[in-house]
Formats: sequence, structure tokens, C-alpha cells
Amino acid sequence: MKAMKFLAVFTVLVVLLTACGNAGSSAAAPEVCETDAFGCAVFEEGDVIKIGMGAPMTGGNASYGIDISQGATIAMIDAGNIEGWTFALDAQDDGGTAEGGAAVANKFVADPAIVAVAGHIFSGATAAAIPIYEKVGIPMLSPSATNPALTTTGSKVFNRIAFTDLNQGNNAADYLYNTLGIKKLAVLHDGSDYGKGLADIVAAQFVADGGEVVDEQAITPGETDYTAVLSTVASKSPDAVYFGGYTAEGAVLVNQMKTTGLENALFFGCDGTYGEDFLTRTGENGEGAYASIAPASPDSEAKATFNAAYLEKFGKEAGSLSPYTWAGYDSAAGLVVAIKEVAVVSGKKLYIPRGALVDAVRTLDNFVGLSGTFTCQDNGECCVDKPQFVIVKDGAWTTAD
Amino acid sequence: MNDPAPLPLVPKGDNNLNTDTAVMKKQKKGSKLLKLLRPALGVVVLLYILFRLYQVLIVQHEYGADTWTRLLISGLIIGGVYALIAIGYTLVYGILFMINFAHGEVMMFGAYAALYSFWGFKLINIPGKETNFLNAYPVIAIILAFLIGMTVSATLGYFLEKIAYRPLRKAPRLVPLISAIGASIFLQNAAQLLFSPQLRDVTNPDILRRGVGWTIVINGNDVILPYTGVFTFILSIILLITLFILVQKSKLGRAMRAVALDKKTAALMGVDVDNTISRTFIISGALAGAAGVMWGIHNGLVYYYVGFIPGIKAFTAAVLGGIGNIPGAMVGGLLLGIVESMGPAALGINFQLKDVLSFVILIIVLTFRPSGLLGEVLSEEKV
Amino acid sequence: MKNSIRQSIRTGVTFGIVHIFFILIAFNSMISVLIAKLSGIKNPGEIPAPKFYIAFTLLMGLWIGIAALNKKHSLSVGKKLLLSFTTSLTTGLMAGVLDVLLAIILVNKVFIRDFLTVLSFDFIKATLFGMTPVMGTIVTVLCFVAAGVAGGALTILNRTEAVQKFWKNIISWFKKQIEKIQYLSRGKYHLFWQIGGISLLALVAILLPMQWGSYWNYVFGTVGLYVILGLGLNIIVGLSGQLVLGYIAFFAIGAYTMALLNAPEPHNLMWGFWPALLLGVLLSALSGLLLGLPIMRLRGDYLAIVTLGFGEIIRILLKSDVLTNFTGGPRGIQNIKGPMFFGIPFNSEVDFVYLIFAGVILAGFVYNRLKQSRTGRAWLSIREDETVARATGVDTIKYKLLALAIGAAFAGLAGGIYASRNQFTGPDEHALMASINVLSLIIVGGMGNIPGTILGAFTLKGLPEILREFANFRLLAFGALLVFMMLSRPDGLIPSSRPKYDPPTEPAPEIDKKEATHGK
Amino acid sequence: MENSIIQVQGVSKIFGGLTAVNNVDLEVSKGSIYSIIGPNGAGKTTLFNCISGFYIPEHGTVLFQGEALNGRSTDAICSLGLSRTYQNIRLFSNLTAIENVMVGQHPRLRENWMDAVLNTKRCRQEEKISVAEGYKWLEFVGLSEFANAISGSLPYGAQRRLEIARALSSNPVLLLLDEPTAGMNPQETLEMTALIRSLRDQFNITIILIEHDMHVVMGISDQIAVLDFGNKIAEGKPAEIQKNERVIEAYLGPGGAALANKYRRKKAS
Repeated sequence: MKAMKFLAVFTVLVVLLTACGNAGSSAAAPEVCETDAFGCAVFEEGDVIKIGMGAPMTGGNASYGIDISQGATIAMIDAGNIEGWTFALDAQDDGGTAEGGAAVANKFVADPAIVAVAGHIFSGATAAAIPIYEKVGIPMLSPSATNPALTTTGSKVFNRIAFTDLNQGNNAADYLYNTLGIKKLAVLHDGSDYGKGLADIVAAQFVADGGEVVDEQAITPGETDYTAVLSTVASKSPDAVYFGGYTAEGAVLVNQMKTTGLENALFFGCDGTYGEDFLTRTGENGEGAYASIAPASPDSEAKATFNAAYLEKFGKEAGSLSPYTWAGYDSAAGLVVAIKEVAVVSGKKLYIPRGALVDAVRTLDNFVGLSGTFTCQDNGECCVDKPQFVIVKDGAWTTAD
Repeated sequence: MNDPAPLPLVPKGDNNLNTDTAVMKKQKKGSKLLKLLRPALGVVVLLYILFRLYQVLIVQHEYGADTWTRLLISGLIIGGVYALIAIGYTLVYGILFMINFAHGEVMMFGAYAALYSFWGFKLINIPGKETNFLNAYPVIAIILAFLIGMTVSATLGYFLEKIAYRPLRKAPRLVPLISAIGASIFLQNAAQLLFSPQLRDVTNPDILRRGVGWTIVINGNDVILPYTGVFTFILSIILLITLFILVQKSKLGRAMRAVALDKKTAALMGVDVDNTISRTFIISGALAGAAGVMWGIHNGLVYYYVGFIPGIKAFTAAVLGGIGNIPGAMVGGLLLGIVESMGPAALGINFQLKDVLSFVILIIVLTFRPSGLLGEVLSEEKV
Repeated sequence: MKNSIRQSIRTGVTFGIVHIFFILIAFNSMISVLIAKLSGIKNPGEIPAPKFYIAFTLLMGLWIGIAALNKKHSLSVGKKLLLSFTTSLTTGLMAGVLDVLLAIILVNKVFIRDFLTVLSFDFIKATLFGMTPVMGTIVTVLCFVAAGVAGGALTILNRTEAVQKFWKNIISWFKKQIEKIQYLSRGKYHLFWQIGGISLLALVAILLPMQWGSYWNYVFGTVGLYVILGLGLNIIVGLSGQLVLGYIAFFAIGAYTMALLNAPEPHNLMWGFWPALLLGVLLSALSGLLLGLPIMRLRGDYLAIVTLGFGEIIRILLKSDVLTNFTGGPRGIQNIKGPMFFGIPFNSEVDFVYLIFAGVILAGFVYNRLKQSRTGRAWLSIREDETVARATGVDTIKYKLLALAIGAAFAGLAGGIYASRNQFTGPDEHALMASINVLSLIIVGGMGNIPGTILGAFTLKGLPEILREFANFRLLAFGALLVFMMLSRPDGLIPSSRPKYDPPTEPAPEIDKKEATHGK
Repeated sequence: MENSIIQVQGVSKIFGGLTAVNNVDLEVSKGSIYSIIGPNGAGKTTLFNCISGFYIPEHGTVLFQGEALNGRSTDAICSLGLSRTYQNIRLFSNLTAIENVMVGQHPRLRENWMDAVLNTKRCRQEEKISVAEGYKWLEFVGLSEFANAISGSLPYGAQRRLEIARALSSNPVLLLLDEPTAGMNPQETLEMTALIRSLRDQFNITIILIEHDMHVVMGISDQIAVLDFGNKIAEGKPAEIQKNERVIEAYLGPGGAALANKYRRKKAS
């Protein structure tokens, strides 16, 4: 009898859900669409061109997702239109996990209006999402997924403007050893794939350069008291502390270094600890802290206007939620450039050949964004120039010589 | 004697006894194995720990006395806060036998209260003086902040109980737990939507600036004893003792203990059960609020997720000390704090593994004292 | 009457607080956007036209008006209307006060978003319906009162004989249909109906995955995996009554076995799907035993916290530097090879849905068989009263361990499939929240029965997907629903019932002392 | 000792300071009904707990059919053929009556979880049998029409009988009944007495029972032991016990004997 009742419930649910999730298809189209590997996305009058974004909007990492999506939203406004067809961002919550990432990816795939994805934000979600986009030819341009393995799988659709750990790590180590003349380095990371990857490379390279790594420790992210770990680091009396991770923990470390016998050691962060938030949270403790960022003029015109727009729209300083605000803008803007490149208008309809778009993103060349200038390689790495090093001087990030 | 069915399994005569004794012997062996295994496991772990301690302390001799002092300090401070939150769990558990999963979120709102009240005070300018209320009258400001924080959290705790738990008092044991989990998810996201997911720093009054403190010189290096830390620790201890006295001496305390023992009888004796439970939630909420404010003052960082991890830790601490037992919660909290700060250093393992360490300690303690360090030992149940 | 007026005002205040909360989290914008979309506007933007805000306010008013008359039957129509009026007026006035405050913020250009982040000036303008502050406030109050009274009127109308009769008819009609089915399925066509029902189910299960597109395939796949998990945890919590909070650890063990044996990095073993799955199941079962051995003496919440600790230990170790070379550390493991099915690659979403359905059927089958057996009864007796169960001859420790091992094995199965479907697994997939989800789903669905577990899985995993329309409010709504469900149905959506045993048809074997006793 | 089924030899149980059972000897001959009486707190239930393995006595041994029970877990003891009921009813109250009885049969059955999953012949057979047996025992205690009712919801008397059925369903040799008629009205008491007697007569199950109701005790016991403050102060046939001075004092306090005699004389005249 249960079987029958359950059958009823089941069928009802099935019908309900199928009603929600049915996909459309494209109509007759210009020849590009015939030839294109994945066909075209078609837009009627008044439709909007959608760019997807999979990001953690809830849970412990929500600030990243929300901030990056907000940055991208402004990119949508700046994007203008293609003969009347405007752009819109569809940011979905993937919780930063593989399960969420795959769910969101499948949702985007089912939505014909989604032509490209700015993201995902976290490497786990991205890894699970790539194969799904691969099948239907939706290009990705991730602002922040740094896991090196992502670009080694020969994916056609995945690109990123984020630093690879290798590039950033090696240069940072060399800079520490050669330019700053650090001999004894302590390496910390937050146990995330980003932080750990970076820290490991820095440590290895620093040793290769001839320096000594006196201590390598991992901290538990999301906590607010790292005095214990810092004390043990202090007992090794390093000249500098390298930290691979994000501002959330980086700022706490900088503050607590002062009370744990590391007041004379130098703090060297990464692009994860760069941003206004670091300054406000560390105050005078932050003076003399380093960070490495993508090569760009940190205070360009565009950036200033963006910051103003961001503050106006979201009531927060750009970069106060996460260091990736500008990267978020860039990933969306870069996709817009690619889309404008390939979009075709014929007979009151807009056609976007998906295959061509995938190539267009992969061949993105010399795209000047807020967080750097990007040229995508064949493997999808778009940020390959040497990083630029910045230091906090009188409460502001200034280029270190 | 002419039915086919039961013959094969209803054993008869001698052989049945043999089979039974055989079965019994097997079970006996099994239980003996268990009896052996538990101490064996404990011994192994203990030996390993001792070996590591020997390695680190004697052989490598990595850290000097100054480092140990620093570790001890940070351990005590964090432990004090844990203890304070743990009390909340213990009170509620002792009286309702439910895990108030949303307790950490209650604390989080207390932290937000501290953040905003300090900001508010900073905005109030004192006419004439070149300063603001926060720094002009820091003591008043701090007291006010605590009052606000405790009020907010207490109110939250009160309504939490009224809305999410009270209707479920007769329900199966796990139902209130799920309701609590729902409430916790709700509160977290509510905070995120209200106050934005931004991570923010509490601006302390100057007399309690973070990262400043008395300096003691221990073998050459000066160890800083941060003001905020000392403040936090002393205050939490005071609060704990006050609460202990309250529960032991006051009328309310008696009522609480009565309800904890037996709701029906307590009601018959004229104790207003609902009222007592509400008050318990108010008290535990207020304590969580205080913990939140201290968290804000000492650690500074406040965001919507700040309550989750301490919540779990504090619950661990409560169980470690013997849940339902107030001194137990204190001991558990301090022990957990110290294990977290000194343990990894002492065993020479990565600080990433400090939670592993604390949970292992928990498991060991519970395997030998199944009701926690100070929990009353449940003997074999009376029948 | 005076009393009920006071009560109605109290209700009004409550709703006022709710309304203010909604405004402060910009819930009204979200609903307005939804309304706009429903009314056919393709891209309403974050802040749609004022009329949709008015619509939101009206909806709130209606709700209040209806709620005001909750459990009020004896009163006369006029009084009922009065009640709904007072309630909605109270709320309206509170909303009005809020509007005034907002207006002040707007007029003086106070920047308050550091404290309450949603209160941008555009938002405030929209909340005041884009009118002048005074007008906006007045309109708000009017909306509430009008809608409130309308809601009251509706309720009254709904309670009139005719309407009630109408509903009754509909309900009774449905009841009749169900009874018909029941009758048929009981009568001599019983077997036919069983087979019919099951084959229909099978047909649905086979046809739909091809039909409904990869997204819903994925969602249903996830739901299926959680059904398996739920059944496993049901054996531990539902049957043998041990509260285990670290259940996801076993899932992780299954997933990592699959990943380590079938991914190029870090070991490149490539054993293939099926052996890895089997090994994963065995390993999780084993780990269940190992966890169980030392802690079998613990009961209730002590067990809960210890197992929670176990879960966290597994997660942290998987993530830690110590094991990075072995488990890939925080990066997790990528490019996990999908299964081969008799030489055919078998890894599209649809295939996996089938695979998962198969897993669900297997799990349900095993669960059912166990539940209705000597073993199952032993577990239940332990859940009911461990001491007495022991004295009744049940080797409690053995059976508790057995429950842990089998439950863990289920988790291992789910984990293996999960890893190879996502082609990725990492330590943070297996956080505490996942364990809690599984526990919630079996309790929400109704402890200890399969339909309940399935429904629970739909609620816990399907609902958030359906709630995606709610954007950032998704988890907020989810948490609220969780509480609400527990309050409204403490025994779960489908409470379990005890199996019935009919008396034996052949004459019961008479009790002969020689067999019935151990005596010599 | 050929005829005795259980021998309690010098058993003592001490809680902290207080000696609940002090060096008690009992010997129960097979097929008899043996009552243990004594004022409240005399240590009767404690003695039961020592015999059935809930407590491990500090001194002394319990021999059951010649085997020492010391240190054996309750489940092992149960599967030796010794089962019991409880002073405050302890049913599996969310299970149905029949399920309770089926759990009771646990030690008799050999089916394991693999059998259940694969639904082997053994499993099917044992399931059939355990239902049949279950109904048989419910029939015996007169509850077969409540078979599928939730046991917690049964009336008090029925619960007592169900508990006995559960104890019986493991085919015990020795049955310990802890106050079987407590809180029953005279009618129910009579039924219970008859039930206990028929247990012995039909199945030759030896019964040790703790009881306060003297009519019951005197009515059915072959042998009675009296405990007071943990000591066995008397043992013998009902008639002897009724006359025993110490017993009367134990119940009525010092000088009780005289009082009792007066009372007897009144009744006589």
C-alpha cells in the first residue's frame, strides 16, 4: 500500500519538477551556426544575454561569492549592449563545493540564454563543473580558481585570469631572497588549496634560492586567534613570514604577530591578502606588509570609477568583502568582449555561435582589466606576466621598488 | 510432538546446552576482546603522546619557556570564552536534554551587538573635548556594550525557546535538535542578509586596544600579556563563578535543578516549569552574549559565521567536562583551550591538526569516563 | 471580545516585526522581482517597478488578515472583520513608522549601510513606492488595512457553508478514488496492482531521465544518493537508536577510495569503477567497526559528539599536510574515471541516474529485509531499552557494531558513486553540515521508513534547488522551513507504522515441555 | 544436589557502605515455586539482579544447572535459560505485543543478518516459527487479540502478562518474577496466580518470585525465603513461615509476635 501512496507522491513531484526544468532550442539561423560545433544561442527581441556565475553565496565563504558577483554585476552595466540586446548576470549559489558546482553547471547548461560563465570561484566547484560545460561548449573565465591542475586537463572551455600558484610563488620567493635579502623564512598557509599550493611553491623555491625555511605551518581558516601558532613560529625567530591565504586570516595574523614576539618579522602576503580591507583591518600593524598582485596600475582611471560605482551601488568600499572584486569585474568584462566579437545579428535576432565564443575567449588577447592585463594561452592561463609587488606605506598600498 | 515447524531450532536435551554454552563462550570471548581492546587503545595512544612529548621537550627542545608561556596565555584566554559558551549548552542540556545547536548563533548576535554599539559610541562626539564617547568614558561604554550584547542575546534565546523548542517538548528526542539546526541556519543567513557578509573589526576603546599589554621578560624575550586577553579571562571566570553560585544558592537555581531532575514532580511542587525553562534560556543567552562581546573585544573579527566553530568547540568542551555539569563546563572549556594551543607544539605536530588532537582527547576521555571528566558516573542501570 | 481585540493587536505586532525584518533584508525586493517575472517581465532588474512593491505589501496584508481570524469561529461577521481590521491596522502602523524612519534616512541622506546593508537610497525610494515619503507611508498603511480586511472577508467567505461543502466534496472525491485503488490493490487483483504499480514506477524511472534534461537528472541523482545515505543512517539512528553525527565520514571514505583508485593523480592506479566501489563499501564498513569498538559504552549525545569528532578528524586529516601526498590534500582529486558497463563507457548524467536508482533499489531492498528480521527486531529492542534488550538475550554490543558497519557500508556505496559522478572529490565536500543534512532528512521524512526517507531526501536536497529562485534568501527560507516542518509534523512527513503479523494459518505448534525448555 | 536447579552460595552485594545483600544462600529445587519475601528495601530485587547478572556480587557464587554464572553478561545468562521480569514494567513500549515476544525469542533463533538479506530457507522458516510461537505465548497469557497493538498502550495488567510472555518466549528453565501482581486488583491477581501455577504445571518451569501479597505467596509457594536488611532470616514451607517469630517481627516490628497472636486469638473466638 505504501508503494502506491509513494508512487502517487513520486509522480506528482516528477511532474512538478519536469514542469520547472524544460529546455528550449534554437531556430533557423545564419551559416555560422550551421558550421559551428555547438550551434548558436538565439536571442529574440527584448531577450537579455546571460552570463552565468557559480559562486558561494551562502555559508562560510559567502563574502567571496557575493563580492565577486557584485563586481561582475557592474561589468554588466558597463557592458552596454549589442544593437539593443543587453547583458545580465545570473549568479547562482554553488556553496563552493563540487556538489553545488555541478548542480549550478547543469542548471546553466539547461538555460539556453547562458552563453558563458564567469567562474566558478572555488577550485572544487570548478573542477566538478568543467566537464559539464565541456559537453555543450560554454566558455568559462574564472577570476579566482587557482588550482594548477585545472588547466592541465586539456579543457577547451576553462580559462582563468587568476594567478597560477607557480608564477606567483616562484617570483615571490625570489623577491624575498634576492631583493629583500631575507635569509630565514617562515611559511604559513590556511590549508585551502590556494594557500597551500602557493606556500609549498614559495618554500621550495626559497630553499632552491639558498634561503632557509625555518618553519612551515598550516592554520585553521575562519578562526580569529592564531597567537598559539605564531608563538611557536616566533621561537624559530624568522626574518619574514610568508602567508598563503586570504585577508580574513592574513589581517588577524598581522595583528597578532605584534603580541607574539614576531613584531620585527616582515609579513609577506599574496594577491589573496591584497585589498583595502587589509588596510582597514590591520591599521598601523599593517605598515610594511607586502603583497603580490597582477601587474596593473592599481589606481587607474577605470578602477577609480569602478570603485565609485561599487560604493554607490552596494554601499561598501570595493575590496572590503574580498580581494577579488576587480577580478570579478574583469572576468565578466572579458567574456563580454569575446561575446561582442562573435555575436551576429540577422533578421531581428541575435545569434551567438557557441563554438566560436569558446575560441574567442581562449584567444582573448591583451585585455586590459582593473586587476591586470590578460592574454590567454593555449592552456587557458590568461595571467602569465610576472606579479608586481606592493607594500603598505602610511596606510596605502604603494608599488614596492 | 507432531508439528513440523519448530524442531530444527528449538534445541533439545544435552546438545542444546552444549550449543548454548558454545554460543555463550563465543560471546564471552568477544566481550573479553572488547574489555582488552579499550585499555590497549588507551595505552597505545598514551605511550605515543609520552614519546612525542619526550621527543619535543627533551630531545629537540624546540621551544623555550617564553613560548610555553605565550601558548599558555592564549590557551587560557580562548578556553575562558569556550567555557562561557559551554555553560550555555550545559544549562540547556541539563534541563531539556537537548543540544541547543543555535547557541553559537546567539553568541554571534552578541558579537554584532558589541561591534555596532562600539561604532555607535564612536560616532557620538563629546562637545568641547576632541574625543568621542567611546574614548571619553571607556568604562561606561564597555559596560553598556556588555549590557546591550547580553540583552540582545538573552532576548534571542528567549524567543528561540518560545518559538522553536517549547512546542516540541513532548516530541521525540531528535526533533528539537533538527529544529535547532534549522534555527541556526536561519539565524546565520539572517545575520548575513541584515549586516552583509563583510568581515569587520570591532573598534575597541583605546584603553583596551588589541595587541597591547603588559610585558613580562622570560629568558630574554618579552612575553606580552594583552589587556584584552586578561580582561576577557578574568571577566569570564567571574561570570562563571557568579552563575555557579546562582544555580547553587538562589531560588531560581533550585527551581532549575528541580526541573532538571523531574519536570512532573517539580510542577507538582509548585515550580513553574515553562517559566523556569524560559529563564534558563535567558541566562544561557545572556552568557553567550557576554561571550560574544568578549570575542569581539579580544579577537576583533566579527561576521555572520563567527558563532559556528566556537559553538561546536564549546559543545565539545561541555561534553568533555561532563554535560549538564557547570564546573565540568569550566574545566572542559579551559582544558580544550589549553590542548588546542599547547598540544600541537608539545607533540610537535602541525597546528592544522589541533582540532584532531582535541577530538582525540575527547574520545579517549569518554572511552574511559563515559560521562565526561566531572559528570556523575552512571553505574549499570538499576532495574 | 475585548480579549480577542487585545490578542489581535498582539498578532499585529508580531506581523509588524516580521514585516520590518523582511524590509531590512530586502525580502520585499525579492518577492517583487518574482511577481514581476510571473507577470511576464523578462528582466525586471534588482529593483522592479513600484507597483510590484505595492503588490508585495498587499500580499502581506492578505496573509495578516487571514492569520488574524485563525482559530476564531464563534464570533459574528462584523466582529471578525473588526479583528482583521485591528490586526492589519497595527501592522500597518508599525510599517508606517518604519517608512517614516526610512524617509528620514532618505531625506537627510544618512549613510546607514554600514549597519544595515540593504538600505540603499534607491531601495528606500522603492519601498516608499517611489512616491513622496508622506504619500508612501499613507499608501503603505492603506494597503495593509485594505488587504487585511479583504483577507478577513475571504476567510469568512471560505468558512461559509457552501464553500466548506465544496471543499468537502473535493476532498471526499479524492478519498473515494484512493479507497478504490486500495480496494482493488487488496482484492483478488492485489498481485496485478502491485506489479502494475511497480512496473509503472520502473517505467517512470527509466523514461523520465531521458526526458527532463541534465539539470534535473543531476538533482534527482543527488536526491538518490542522499536516499542511500538516509537509509544507511536510518539503520544506525532509526533502528538501533545510536545518534551518530559524523556519518559523512563513511561517505568520505567511500568517495576517496573511488577517487584514489581511479584518478591519474596522485597515484594513477586506475583499478576501474566496480572493484573500487566494492573496496570502498568494505572499507567504510570496516571503519564503522573500528569507530564502534572503543565507544560502544557511550549512549545518546556522548556518542553524538564523539562521532561528530570522528567526522571532523577524517575531514581534517584528508585536508592536512600530513596526508597531502597520499590524498591530494586540500586540492582534492580530479578527473576520476567513470564506470564502464560491459565495456561501454557509462558516465553521462542519465547513466548515473540509472546507476543511482539501482543503488537506491538495492539499499531499500537490503534495508527492508533487515528491518523485518531477527536482526532488525534486535536493533529495535536496543533502541527501546538497551538494558532489557541485553537481559532478553540480545548481544547488544555485537548488534550495535553490526548496525554501524552496515550503515557505514551504505554510505560507502553512495560515496563511491558520488565521487565518480562528479569526477572530483575534496575534503570540504565532507564537512559537518553534510552529516547534519543526512540526519535532518531522515527525521524530516519520518524516522525508520523508506518512503519517509525518500520524501525527506527530496525535501532536504530537492527543496534548496527549487528555492533557487529565492537567490540569497534560499538558505534562510530553508532554515525557516526546517523549523516549521518540525513544529507542524514532529513525527516526520511520513511517520512509520509497525508491521502487522497475522496469526499463523496452520494450527500453532503446541508447546511441549521437552522442546520448550532447556531442562534435562 | 541432583534435584536443585539453582544454588546461591553466600552472595553479598555492597553499595558503597550499605550491604544490600549479605551472605545469602538459596537453593531452589527444579519445578518448584520459590518465593522471596521481605519488607521494602530488604534486598530482594538486588538479589534478583545478582542472579540475573545485572550486578556482580562482591562475594559468593551462583550456580545455575551446575554452571557458575559469575561475571557472565546478562545476555549470556539469558541464553542459558534463565529469564526474568521487572518490578517496574520494562517493555519495548513502542513495539507491538507480538514484536516484544518475538524479541524474547532472540536467544533461541540462529538466523543472522546475512540470512535476512538473502532471505534464506532458515530465515523464512524461523520467521514463520517466531510468529507462530509468539502467538502461542500471547494466547497463553491471553493477549493474542492485542498482538498487533503497541505494547505501551496496553492496560497495566496486560503489560504485566505481556512481560511474562516475553520472558517465557526464550524457553527458560528458570523464571524470575519481580512482584508480578503489584498494583493489580483482586480479580487480576487471581488470574496471575493461576497463570504462574499453570506455568509450573504445564511447562515444568521453575519460578522464583518476589511478592508482597501474602495471599498469593502463601497460596502458591512451595518454599519461601524471607529477607530482612539483606540477611536471610528464615526459609521454609508457608506454614512454617507464618509462625516464624522473626518474620513477624521483621514485618510488624519488635513485639509484633505478641500482637499477631492476639490478633489470631480474636479471629479464633
